[in-house]
Amino acid sequence: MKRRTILGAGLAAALLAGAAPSAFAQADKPILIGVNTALQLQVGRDAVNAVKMAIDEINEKGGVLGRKLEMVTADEGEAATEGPKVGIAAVNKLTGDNKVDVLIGGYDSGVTLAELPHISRAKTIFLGIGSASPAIQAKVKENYDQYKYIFRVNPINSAKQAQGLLDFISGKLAGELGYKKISIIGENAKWVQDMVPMLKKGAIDAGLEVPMAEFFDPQTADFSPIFSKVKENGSQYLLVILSHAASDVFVKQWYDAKVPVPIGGIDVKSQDANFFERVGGKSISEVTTNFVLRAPLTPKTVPWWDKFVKLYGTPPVYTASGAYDAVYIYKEAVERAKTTKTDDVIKALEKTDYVGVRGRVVFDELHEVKDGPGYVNELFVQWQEGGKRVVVWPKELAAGNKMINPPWLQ
Amino acid sequence: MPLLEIEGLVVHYGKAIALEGVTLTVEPGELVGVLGPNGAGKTTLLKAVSRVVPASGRLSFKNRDLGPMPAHKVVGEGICHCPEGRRLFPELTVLKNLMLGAYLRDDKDGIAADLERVYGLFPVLRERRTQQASTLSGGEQQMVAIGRALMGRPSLLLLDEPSVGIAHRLKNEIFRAIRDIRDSGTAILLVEQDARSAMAVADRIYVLEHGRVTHEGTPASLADDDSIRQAYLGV
Amino acid sequence: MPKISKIDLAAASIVFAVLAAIPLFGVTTYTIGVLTVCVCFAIWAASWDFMSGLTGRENFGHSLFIGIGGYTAGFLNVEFGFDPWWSLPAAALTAGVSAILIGFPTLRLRGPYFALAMLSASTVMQYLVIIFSQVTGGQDGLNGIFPILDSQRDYYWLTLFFLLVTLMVLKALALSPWGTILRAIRGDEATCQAAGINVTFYKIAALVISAVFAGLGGALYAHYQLQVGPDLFAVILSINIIIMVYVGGMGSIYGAVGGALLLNILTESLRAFSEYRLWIYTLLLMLILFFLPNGLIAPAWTRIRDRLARPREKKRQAIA
Amino acid sequence: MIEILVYGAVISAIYAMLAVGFTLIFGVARILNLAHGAFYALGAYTVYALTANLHVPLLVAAAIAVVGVGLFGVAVERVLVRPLRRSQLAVLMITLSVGLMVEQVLLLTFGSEARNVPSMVEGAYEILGADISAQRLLALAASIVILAGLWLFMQHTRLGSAILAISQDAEAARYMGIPSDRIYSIVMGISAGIAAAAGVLVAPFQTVIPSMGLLPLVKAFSIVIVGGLGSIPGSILGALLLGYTETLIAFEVSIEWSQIVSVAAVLLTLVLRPAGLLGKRAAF
Amino acid sequence: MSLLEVDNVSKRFGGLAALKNVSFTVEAGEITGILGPNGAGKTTLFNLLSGFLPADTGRIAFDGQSIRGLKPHRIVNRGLARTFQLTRPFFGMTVVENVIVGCLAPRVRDVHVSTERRAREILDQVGLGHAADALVDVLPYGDLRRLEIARALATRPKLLLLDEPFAGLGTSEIEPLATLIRRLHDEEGLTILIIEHKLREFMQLVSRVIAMDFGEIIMTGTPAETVRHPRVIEAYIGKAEADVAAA
Repeated sequence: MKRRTILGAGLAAALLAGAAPSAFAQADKPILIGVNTALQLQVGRDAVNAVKMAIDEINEKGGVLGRKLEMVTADEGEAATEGPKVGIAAVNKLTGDNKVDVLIGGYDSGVTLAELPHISRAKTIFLGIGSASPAIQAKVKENYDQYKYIFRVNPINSAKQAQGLLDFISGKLAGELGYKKISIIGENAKWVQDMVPMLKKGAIDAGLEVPMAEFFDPQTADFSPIFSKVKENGSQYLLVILSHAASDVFVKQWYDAKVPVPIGGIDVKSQDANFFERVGGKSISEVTTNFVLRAPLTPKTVPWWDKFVKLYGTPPVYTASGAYDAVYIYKEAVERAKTTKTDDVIKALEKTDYVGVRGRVVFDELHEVKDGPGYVNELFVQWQEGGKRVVVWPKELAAGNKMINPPWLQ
Repeated sequence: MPLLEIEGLVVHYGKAIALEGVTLTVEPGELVGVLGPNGAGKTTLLKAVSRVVPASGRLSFKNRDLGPMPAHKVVGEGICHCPEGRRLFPELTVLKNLMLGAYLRDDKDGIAADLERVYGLFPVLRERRTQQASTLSGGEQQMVAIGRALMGRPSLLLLDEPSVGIAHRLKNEIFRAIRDIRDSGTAILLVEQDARSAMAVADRIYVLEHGRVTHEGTPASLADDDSIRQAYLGV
Repeated sequence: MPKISKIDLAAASIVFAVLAAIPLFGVTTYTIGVLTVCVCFAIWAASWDFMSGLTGRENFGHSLFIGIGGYTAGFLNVEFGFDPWWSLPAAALTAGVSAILIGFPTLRLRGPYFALAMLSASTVMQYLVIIFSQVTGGQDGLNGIFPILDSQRDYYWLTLFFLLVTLMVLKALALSPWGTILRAIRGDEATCQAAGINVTFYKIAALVISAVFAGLGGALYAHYQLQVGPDLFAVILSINIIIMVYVGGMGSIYGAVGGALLLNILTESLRAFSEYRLWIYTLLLMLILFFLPNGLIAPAWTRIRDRLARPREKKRQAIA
Repeated sequence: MIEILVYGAVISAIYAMLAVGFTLIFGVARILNLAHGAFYALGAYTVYALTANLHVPLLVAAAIAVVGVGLFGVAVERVLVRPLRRSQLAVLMITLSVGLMVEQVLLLTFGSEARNVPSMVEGAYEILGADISAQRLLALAASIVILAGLWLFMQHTRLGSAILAISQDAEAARYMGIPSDRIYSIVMGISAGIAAAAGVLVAPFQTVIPSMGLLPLVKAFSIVIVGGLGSIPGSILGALLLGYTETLIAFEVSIEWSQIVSVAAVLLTLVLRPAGLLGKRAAF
Repeated sequence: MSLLEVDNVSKRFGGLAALKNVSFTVEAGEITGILGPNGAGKTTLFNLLSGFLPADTGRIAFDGQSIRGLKPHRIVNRGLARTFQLTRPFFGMTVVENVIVGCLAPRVRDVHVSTERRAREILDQVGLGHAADALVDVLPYGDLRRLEIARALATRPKLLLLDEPFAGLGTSEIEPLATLIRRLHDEEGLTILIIEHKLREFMQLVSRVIAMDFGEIIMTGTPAETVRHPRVIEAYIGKAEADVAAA
């Protein structure tokens, strides 16, 4: 009997709460930020830490619309072993159970793609900070009403990265350095499989010879056949694209065998600030794309970087900058919309013009972060002596920095 | 005092009864033959003594109870088993097969002496010592098997069907060696289907039938008896 | 011949009624989603147990059929734009056909050799799917599969319905002469032949039936996830299913379902431990494997059933 | 051509080290040890932890790693495998979960990022026109030494003979008074130690991440199936075969296809010759 | 026409000739025994007849049709069933289920007759009716031997091959089983070919003996003739060598 009364009372209260004007009911409730990411991985931990850092800063200054921000995390699991199952459950939990106001996260493109229909079904805003596949934002174009919730703050999508890469090939490699022959390799991931033929064509159009354009399995443990072939075919540069594969194996084996061909491209692990140290300095002269490093890209960059290192003891990996910016972008949008109502916030987000730690963030019609001069930039950064990172391309940002060769080629 | 005393030994293989209460003794230095048709439980008897199959009943050796001992301890007590079908380690050399018989021993000189003794019994093994066991003829393999068991310097040697599948010439040699082993003071419990050969060498004989001892006595006392014929052919 | 007892039936009905009723109690889509995944795993585990638990041939490549089912759904839907309902029969069919093809060369093998052959077959498929990314979507898989039903709750009921169908069919087969023969094959193949049974036929047929339901489950899963990826062919998926059956208790089919529900719910409920989630899961698993070598669900149920049945037996005896 | 020869040799040598231990414990104790890859990973991580955190000299760290992982192998056999040995599937499952456990512990202790184990020797050599790093040559040489050492141990010690004896006829070994349980533990230790040695040698030029044990396990398994479960010469032959096939395909076709080779080889072997190339029996 | 005709059948295992040009016939209604020491090739012969091993050469005809090269289950469905020397029941199943498997052979499967009822009848026939619902795992060994026969009978054979039906039985269990076998022959008119080592019972059971040694048939005759045949005695008791005997 008693239990039924309590149940009844609870039900009535719930109904009342639901019926009351939402603004009134939510006035003192915190705004919930759900972070869906791979919690066991560094990319995930840094993302969580960066969100926490941003939230603490905002809450210290009084929150958003008088409400505090709060974070809930949910593990996306290990894509390689668990597939997208855990990721889908994670967004369902955050949207269904925690009823978060916004999702920030994503790391593996496959998992993110799989999560999209579930995110859109939950009508929750998603600010992507890790996955690079253009297929994600393409959904917004395909079906705006269904996928308008999806934004990408970070990184620049892989197709645009490929554009940057092409620019690097024709401008730097073929242009400034006068190379005639390059080889291209990439791991067996969808976005790379799409990108490599495009790069090959672009390189040939730029007057280069491309004797080799191959894929390898992300689990490849021995790259020596590739190095051997590259050396044999007389390439002057080896362009590499890898994100899930073992970057450290790649550079270690390259360095140890003193492969007489310099390397560079998109190497996601090599984007980490401590990568040079992790591989014992063997990434010397490797060039990789990057979006943030401890340099005055904007006035916010260096202070943010230093504070992160101070708080968490490690330099931030690429998801951290995106996650940090994403919180502020959302905050600003809410403030402009003066509500957390999804549709209004989306409208506000679309008008975002925010200078973050990586550059100026503006979304295009696909809700994709705009790149290029004046926006977020794809930087070509080279590891030089002592683990120093030097921007070598685009030209206007390289500021005359010299691109070095590996020690055995000098 | 008997060397080996078995009383009321019962063995089951799952549900099959192999031994239904066997009682027998072996005196020191005695060669005891166990005869009986296929499936009578002869091999099981030996396996029960070397504790390779679990058994109930009393099993004592040199007045010590074998019941609670694991198989490898029994070898240490001085019971070495030369199993049915020889069971050599096929890819090891003859010498290694022999040396494995002395696995539990540490007396280098003693081992060397016993190796000489085995070579003395079976001179052909000295020539074959570096050959893989599987390349030997059946008779030679049997010699290795007996020699291997002897390398444990047993006070009781369990011999299971040493004559199966062996050419007549070698069979003679093996039985001569068995007698020599007995003469040098090692007691032997010999299980055989070849009744005549066994009776020619044994001091005493037990006849096993359906897991029970049906007859026992000296070879002479059993030779004229129809009981052997009974046990074997049922007529 | 073992009959399904009234207690078994009653328990099964209660479990299904509870499962079916859960969405009515105001749970979120998250819970429904988790349950949908649970039910898909239950279908896979039950179909694994039918073949492997009954015939004693541990199939370490069950994911082959799941993946084939899932990708069939994906291709029909994404590439050819078929109505999603077609996925279900088509997935069952392709999985069944693939079982015939793979069964002939592999079912001669015993023990770990069969296990490994199936494992390799599924891994080869996984690699091929990744390499031929132009057709298969590679690592990212096929995205944009349509839901069969718009409401997640209705879809959950649909999968639950198919679990019920799966269980009824598999259990009916297991209790029929078929099951007797399959269990006999597990006991001793030679004796089976000596009893005039065409062992090869029954082994292949068992694999086909197992594959049909695995494929169906794969399609249901695909239409829940709205995506398929090469992870559906992964060895780890097969192994997870085996672990579920093992924890449930092999050869009973309902135990497999119980194991699948239990472990899936366990994985989800360990979310609170964030990065320690898998560590705790593995630890629990080790404890179960070590201390309950016969599994958890089926032996536990047998014990409960005996306890429930005992008073009645006593009564019957008293009357007699 | 020369490159294929040299690189193939290095890969084959490492594969052989992994496969020999795996096949040994199976041949002797009929244990299909799915924790084999975990031993490999533990070897690499032990060296990393000792050198990077405690600044132990590299060679000392390597020795500690091999011995320590060997002892861990003994413990796994004693505590977890022995009570379950009657059921093949139970052994499979428990060793699998040991493997998963080790991975999780490494992940929680060291994080997901790849760790750097310094090379034991620096530099590179040109052999017949192929550049090859000194560490790889060291791995090649060391694995030959280890395998030769194992061979000598098996051929010339009493314990080695006992191990061979058990693998050839376990029951006959009992008649010799060979205590099989103790031998199983020892063999598990040896097997784990060799796997750890492979991890230690390979770590400097390959990746050191928590899941690093998976691929070597798959390779060892494949090689052993191709060579014949339980056969040591078979596993060495299998290692050469697989190592060279992979290298050949990587050079002549594309490295993309080289990973599929091992699994496809397993499937073909099982279908065409289930006992493997040098295996004696197909069922047990 | 004989029920079973074996003509010049040989089988080698590697270098070992397990059977050398074996020829014999079995007439309908006979109980024929096969006798020989270990390794004589008796079980190999059974394996060839029942299709578990392929014959290298020769002809095996059953009921006038060649059965050489047929799969075991096909041979069973022609009406030739066997038992195994080591009982191989289906563990984890009940006794009646074990027999049902035999009743499910295509040869006897009949949708109109309950296989279970037939199985129970057969169990009654072999004296196992009381244990029908027990798990085979708890059955005493003697009953397992009966079960082995029951399962073979379930396939309604014309010719039954019994491989050492008394092996592993205690003294008290042999006689009733021998009676059962004789009764099956007398009442059902079953033709039986039997291998056995328990010779006393064996000799009383069979009407004709085929004696084998080293893969060859050394003689055929009545039981009385057999035990007096010098080669049988030599094969069984062994030939004492002069020098050993003299010692």
